[in-house]
Amino acid sequence: MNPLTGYLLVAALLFAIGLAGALTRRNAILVLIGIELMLNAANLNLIAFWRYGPHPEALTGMMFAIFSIAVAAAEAAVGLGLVISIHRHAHTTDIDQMNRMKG
Amino acid sequence: MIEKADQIFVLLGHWLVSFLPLWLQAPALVLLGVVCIIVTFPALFAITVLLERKGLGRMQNRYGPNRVGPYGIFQPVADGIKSLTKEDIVPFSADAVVHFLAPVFLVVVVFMGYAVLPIGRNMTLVNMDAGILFFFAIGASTELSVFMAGWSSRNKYSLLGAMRAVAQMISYEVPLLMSSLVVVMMTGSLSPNRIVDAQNQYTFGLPHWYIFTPWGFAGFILFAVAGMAETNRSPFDLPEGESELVAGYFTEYSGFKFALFFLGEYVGMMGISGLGATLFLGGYSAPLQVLGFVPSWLWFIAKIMFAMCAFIWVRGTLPRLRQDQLMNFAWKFVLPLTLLNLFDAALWRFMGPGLLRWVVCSALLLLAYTAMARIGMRRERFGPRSYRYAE
Amino acid sequence: MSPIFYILAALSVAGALAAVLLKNTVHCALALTAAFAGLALLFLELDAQFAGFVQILVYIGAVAILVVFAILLTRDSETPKDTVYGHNPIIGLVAAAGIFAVLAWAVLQSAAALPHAAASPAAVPAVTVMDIGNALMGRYVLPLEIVALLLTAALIGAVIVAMHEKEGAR
Amino acid sequence: MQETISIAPQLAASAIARNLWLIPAVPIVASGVIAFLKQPKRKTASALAIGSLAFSLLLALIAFVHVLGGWANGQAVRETANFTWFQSGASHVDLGWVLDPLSAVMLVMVTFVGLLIFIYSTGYMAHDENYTRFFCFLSLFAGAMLGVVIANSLLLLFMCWELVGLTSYLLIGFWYFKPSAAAAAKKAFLTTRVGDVFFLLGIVWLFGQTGTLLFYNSGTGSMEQAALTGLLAQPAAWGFTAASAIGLLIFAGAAGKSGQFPLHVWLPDAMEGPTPVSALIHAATMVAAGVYLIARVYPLMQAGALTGGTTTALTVVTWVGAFTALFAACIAVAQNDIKRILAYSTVSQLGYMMAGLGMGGVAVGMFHLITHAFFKALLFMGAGSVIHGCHEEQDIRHMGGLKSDMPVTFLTYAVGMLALCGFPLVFSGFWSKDGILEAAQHFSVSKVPFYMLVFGALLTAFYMTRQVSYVFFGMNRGAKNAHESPKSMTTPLAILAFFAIALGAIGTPAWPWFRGFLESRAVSFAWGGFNEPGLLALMLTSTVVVFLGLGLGWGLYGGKSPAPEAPDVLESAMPLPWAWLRDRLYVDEFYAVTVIAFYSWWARVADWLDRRVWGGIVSLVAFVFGLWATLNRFLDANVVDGTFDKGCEELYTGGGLLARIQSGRVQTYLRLLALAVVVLTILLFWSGRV
Repeated sequence: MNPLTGYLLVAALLFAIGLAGALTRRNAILVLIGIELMLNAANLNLIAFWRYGPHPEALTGMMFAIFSIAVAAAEAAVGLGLVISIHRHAHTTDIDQMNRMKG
Repeated sequence: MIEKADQIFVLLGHWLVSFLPLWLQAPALVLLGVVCIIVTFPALFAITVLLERKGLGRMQNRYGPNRVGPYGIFQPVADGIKSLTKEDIVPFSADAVVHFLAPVFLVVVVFMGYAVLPIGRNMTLVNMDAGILFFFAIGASTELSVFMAGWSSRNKYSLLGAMRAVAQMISYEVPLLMSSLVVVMMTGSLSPNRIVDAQNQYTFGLPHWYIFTPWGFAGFILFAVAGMAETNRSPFDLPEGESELVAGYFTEYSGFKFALFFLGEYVGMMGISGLGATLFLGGYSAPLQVLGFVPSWLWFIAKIMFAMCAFIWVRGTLPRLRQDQLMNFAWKFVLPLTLLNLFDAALWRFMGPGLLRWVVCSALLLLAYTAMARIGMRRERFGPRSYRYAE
Repeated sequence: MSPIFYILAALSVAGALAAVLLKNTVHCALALTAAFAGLALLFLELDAQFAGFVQILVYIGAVAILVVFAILLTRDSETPKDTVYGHNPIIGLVAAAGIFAVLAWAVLQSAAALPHAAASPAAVPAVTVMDIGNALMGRYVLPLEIVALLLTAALIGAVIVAMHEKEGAR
Repeated sequence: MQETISIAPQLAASAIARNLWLIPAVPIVASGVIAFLKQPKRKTASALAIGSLAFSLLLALIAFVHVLGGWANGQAVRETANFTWFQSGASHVDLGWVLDPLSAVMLVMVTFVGLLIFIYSTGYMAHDENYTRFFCFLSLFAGAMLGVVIANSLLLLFMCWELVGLTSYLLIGFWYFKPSAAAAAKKAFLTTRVGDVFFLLGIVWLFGQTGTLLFYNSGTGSMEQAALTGLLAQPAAWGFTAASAIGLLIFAGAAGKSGQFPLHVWLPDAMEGPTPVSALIHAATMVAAGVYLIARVYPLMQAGALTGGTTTALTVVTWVGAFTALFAACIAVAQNDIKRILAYSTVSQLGYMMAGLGMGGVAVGMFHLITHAFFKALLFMGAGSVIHGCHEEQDIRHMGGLKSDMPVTFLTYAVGMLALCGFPLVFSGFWSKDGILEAAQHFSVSKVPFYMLVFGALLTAFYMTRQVSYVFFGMNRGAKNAHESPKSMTTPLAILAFFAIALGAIGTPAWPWFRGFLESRAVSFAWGGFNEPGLLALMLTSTVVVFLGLGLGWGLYGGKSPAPEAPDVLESAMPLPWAWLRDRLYVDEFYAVTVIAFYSWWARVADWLDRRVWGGIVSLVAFVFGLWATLNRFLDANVVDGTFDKGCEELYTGGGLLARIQSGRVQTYLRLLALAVVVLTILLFWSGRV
């Protein structure tokens, strides 16, 4: 089994764990944590493909990962900002109670 | 001879390692380097502590510790023994795991920082291409340990102190990075060795240290200020503000963990000053060409000790800043100046040799400094005191 | 498959699992940082040095702290009273398992087609920061500018969103 | 003996010709004014009526003198004044009036007799409270009659003809509160209307053929040679030429108005009206209108006749005239109402005129018309004063011995009776009837009409003596205090009596002035006129016939005045035919059985048709539409709305389902997303693989 599949499997596992966290946890912040994990899994995938891909010198994989990290950081910041403001208004971070957008 | 003196440790290392099988030599060498660092820098820590207490005493017109050994020389030993033997109390409600992990994580992280610093000529533990980046990455994770400490002790004061510390460290990390960025931009590389080599030339005996350039000098000042804030020292030592928060985030620590925190703090200080030396003061290069004979690592340690004295000196003189002043100072004064400094360096870079660029760059910086100070830092009128009761 | 890979993989997976399953949110956050560290080391393992350090600097340095801050500010630090999991979590788990099964199956199916590892280890030149800088300034200057814009916007947005309303709750 | 009238070129219309329209206009305007007068304004009403008619008489005399003048210096006067009534596209309809000997004579006769009757009716109607309304109708009638006379266009003639019909209806039904009067008026109006329908058909046909309705229009008139030749060339149905067919149609109209055989039934019933009305309408004017119409249209009727020969139209006229004369005379014998006897005698005399026209030409017919107008008006007014005197008693069996009570009436009535019977030499009736008989003698088609007319003359003398003896001789069987009528009634009687005698002079064979005048030929007095072959013999026979009638009458009824209830002498002699005659030969009943029955049947059929068939169709259509509407509603409600509502419901429930998914819980969304990805990728791979 060549290393790439290994990395891909680990990335998939991480992604699944992150997804499970996002889908099951009640606390908004933990959902964000889940999302961060999923993003990281994606970055791992990127770099794995870059490393074992046909054109490592093209740096695309790594570049992509770096940009993705930057964006993920921004996303995390905004997400947590939102959670905090929701908390200030609704005094809760429990996702189930944040259903003001109910149809 | 001079060469030998300079490279004494390198040769010693190689010699020791040569006994080992070939494939093992490389790791062994690294291991050896780690041991050396772990030994020397705590020793320096002990000296600095003593120096600090004696210096502060002198500054406050009193003798420092002079009971233990002649002129209190063995005071650090006494402290060490005291912290080792003291009972390590862990509050009941504290989160044991995190409580224990915090100091350990701090010390580990801080020491990892040294892997990158070029202590002497080809005496950098890991000659990494993105050394500076590694150092800052590691530096960034110290905040986490501070937070772990503060939170795990389940103590309102420690939590408050941790929050303040983390906030302060985060807000000063950016200026720290930006000021060091100037040097990286000018030398064109992130690796400390390249930076030191870039500063290692001498004209008429004077070294090409970056500190002797307008942007370099400004960068150094800003780096120093950010460094102090980063290590919660001197005017920025709000987290341990004895008067209000007892001991800040390590209130609940006692015994050896407390010592570890103390160690972590001072080693962090030395790391920051080492980096400062590498970036602005030419790392292990001699101040004067003439003094070239002195081994490189000596110069490095001398610069670190000089920085330590500066820390102690600043601690003794400047009063503590209030939290909002601290924040304002960071975001509204230091950060803009560093950005301007970047611009200034660029200007310097493209104006070619000659006096003109000296005048322009320094004028620009001075002007910016006075303008910012005049406008930004004007003392606000004290509004009526407003009380906000906890919800 | 080098042993180091296994160790690091185990570390990051364990960290991730802990981050998801632990009861105390702060512990989750810390577990998360462990997972981030594991991933950073994996990156280094994949010779993506710059990416690894950026990962450490950004995630462990900033995001973890941010998460912890958020936890503290929203007073979630106490262990929650009732179940940690949301509304019937099984579906979530099932969905996640489904996704993992599909991904794994896809990866295993296409294992043969992937470029063989043997050929490439030597080919990877030491990627120096210089190359990355050139790439950033050359080929990826547009994404760089966009990310810069994005970050500023996120910065301002986050501040505004979380800013404490002066004239009371609007 | 008939010569075609030479049509002299019209001179430029003289002044009197141009304002000829004033003659009918003045009485009509007078009637309009009277119509607005209030009922008590009796004096002004009668003054207006009489004044307007006097003015018309004056104008008529001027016109007569003008024509006489023209005739005197040798050229036939025919002046027309035409104008275009309205123009529609290419065709235009012209109206106009004409002044020629025929119309001049009629004008004078109508205005003069009308004036006398107006004066007479002031006395007669004195007690009636609707006096003003009576005079309004009278002057309207006079105006309409004068309009008919002067009309140069068949259309204008027809319009005045209808106006005359209307006024006759109004006058007959004057005492509308009497049901019999109202019924009689309606009957008169309807029967004349039947005739008018044919008349209108004739007009339209004529207009269709000749393109104009003007009689004389400087060469292009319908009665002038150009149009006539066109009409002759046109073949009509059943072998008639267009000319004769149109002539017959017009004759049908005339028959209706003049009470000829099939359409005479309304005339005896018209006696319901006041006596001056009967006198005016049924003696002098209205009935004369029919004869005047035939005279006016004579060139058309006569077109195509070989010299001395006759056309089919004229033969038809002759036969109808002769038969009506005989028929009416027989019925008159068995009547007991004084006015009804006179009515039948009028019908029979009209038959004589038609026969005269048919056989002898315009002059013969017209001369008898003029003389008859005078003595018949005299007889009717005499009867009126008798009725007035006997306090509205009309049945002759309740009268008798009035000779001494009403001497003037008796004398004038006797003169009238003798003129009517045709007492030889002295009275005008003799000469005019003699002319007709002479024409009948020479009638080429057959001798029968001659014998019918002679027998008619016998019967006329007989029933007139019967009537006179019943009324004036014998004992007085009715009310005792019969009184003589006032001056205003007796003077017109005297005047008319004088004319009944005097008029004979202008028509004698010795001095045929009237024929000359009409045909604008020079006339000179010559006894030679009498030695025409067979003329003297004819005069002898007619005198014998008259004396025979008188003798028989006096023999059976003279001075006997039987009791009112007693059966008539003739009735006891021949009861069955007497009963037939008394019941007017069941003509009315016959009509009732046939025409009216047919009409009522036809009405019922039409009603049934309308109600069942049309109604049925309409209700069917309604039903179909109703069905369609309900179907529509059903479709609309169930299909369209149904589907729409069902669709909405589905959407709603679907929406509900989907809404439940939007539970606001972020994680549900994520889970769905994940599941979708899983499913999608499986599908992708599965499809990819396959």
